[in-house]
Amino acid sequence: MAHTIRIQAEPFDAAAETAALTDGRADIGAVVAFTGLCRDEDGRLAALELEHYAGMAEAEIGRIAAQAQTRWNLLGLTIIHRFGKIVPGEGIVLVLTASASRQAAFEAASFLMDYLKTHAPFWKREHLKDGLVGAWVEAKEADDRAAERWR
Amino acid sequence: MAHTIRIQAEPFDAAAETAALTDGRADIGAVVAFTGLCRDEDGRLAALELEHYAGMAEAEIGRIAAQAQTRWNLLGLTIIHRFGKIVPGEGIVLVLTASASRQAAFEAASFLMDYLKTHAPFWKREHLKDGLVGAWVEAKEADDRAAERWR
Amino acid sequence: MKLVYFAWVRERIGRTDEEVAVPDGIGTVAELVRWLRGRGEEYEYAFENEGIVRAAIDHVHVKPEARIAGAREIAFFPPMTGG
Amino acid sequence: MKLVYFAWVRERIGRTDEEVAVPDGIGTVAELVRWLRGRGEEYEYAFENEGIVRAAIDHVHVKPEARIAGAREIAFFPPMTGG
Repeated sequence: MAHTIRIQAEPFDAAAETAALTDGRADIGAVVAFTGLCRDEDGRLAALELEHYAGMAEAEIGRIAAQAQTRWNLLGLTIIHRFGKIVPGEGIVLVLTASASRQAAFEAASFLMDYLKTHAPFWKREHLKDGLVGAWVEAKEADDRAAERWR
Repeated sequence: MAHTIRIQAEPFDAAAETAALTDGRADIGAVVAFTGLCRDEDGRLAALELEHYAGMAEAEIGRIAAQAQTRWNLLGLTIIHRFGKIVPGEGIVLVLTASASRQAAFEAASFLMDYLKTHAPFWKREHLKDGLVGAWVEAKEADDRAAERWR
Repeated sequence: MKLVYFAWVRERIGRTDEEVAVPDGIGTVAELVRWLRGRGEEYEYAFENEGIVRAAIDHVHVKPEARIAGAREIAFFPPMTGG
Repeated sequence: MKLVYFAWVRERIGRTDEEVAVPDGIGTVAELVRWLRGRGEEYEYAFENEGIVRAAIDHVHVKPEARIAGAREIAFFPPMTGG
């Protein structure tokens, strides 16, 4: 099965990506689209800046995608991860999974997000409304635990 | 939190529904969109015909949505279920969940689908390519088990 | 009391709905089903496998032991296959 | 051997990347980190909390005990916060 992986600065269009995955097919029974969005943290945040390790980001997400394809019977898979400055309300990451059955699509999308959070080489820094560059976002132990449950 | 529930014969537009849920907001961190599609069953199927119990369908889906809102911290919830004839490749059901966190959005969407499958008063009948009206689709024990796990 | 039928329950009985005058002494959904089965072979056929056909009273799923007193509409249908 | 740094590891060390000639006897990532810490206070600061900074060899996550022989590019960075 072909998969689409893109690391880009530009916004993504979830509807167009879903159409690219499903149009002209009649074997797909379930599509899960997960969009991770930039929140304004109660109005405190002007933007998130995402630094990434070019080259490794593509390679690591490719490995995570390959794992998902081994574990679940997927008919389509798209992962788009943005880098650079992203303002509140914009999408940061898009994961699309297509399968004959809903369980596979749900589980694969959830697995992919848990692994992207903890394994994909991206780092978020906060830019605050008052013009200050805030702290690097700290990794959450809860995200590590979420990834652990797939072992 | 307001939720949108619609029972309709017409196709739905997942992108427009997602925009309605998220546009102008900066508190949403995660959106899960589940689309259930009509498969052609290896070319055998011309269409699915969905019969429903008007009145109860809206009421029951409203109760399922209320349960999800009690269990998870949702910032938005949309459920659209179609009835009538649906051809392979078309969407049958759309579930959108929005939350601050991805876990809540994933779990609520998965819960909603398990409950829609087993509790929403819809019945599928197959229309075959050879012009025959096929059998009513049988309920799957696996769907009952999937719903059981949320108890 | 109005009875409504869906999917193959509707097809077997041969109608979508009907008004029935339920005799005294029929207190639960299970008793109503037993009474319906005595009304003709189409009902006997629809309810032939005990425990398969589901019921709802006034748009709420109920179990066979649910009381029917005060019900406006009772529905019978196969296990749901939506979603 | 090329070393690359990201996020606050990059900020603390004050550069994005550098070429280093690693002395003989440095066999693992952990040994490389120990050697780097001896190169100046910016390195000492970047690696001050043992076990926090992650490493990758040629784009693959590795543990501190991983061998560095044959590596073209070794990266150091904080725990990832993507997704």
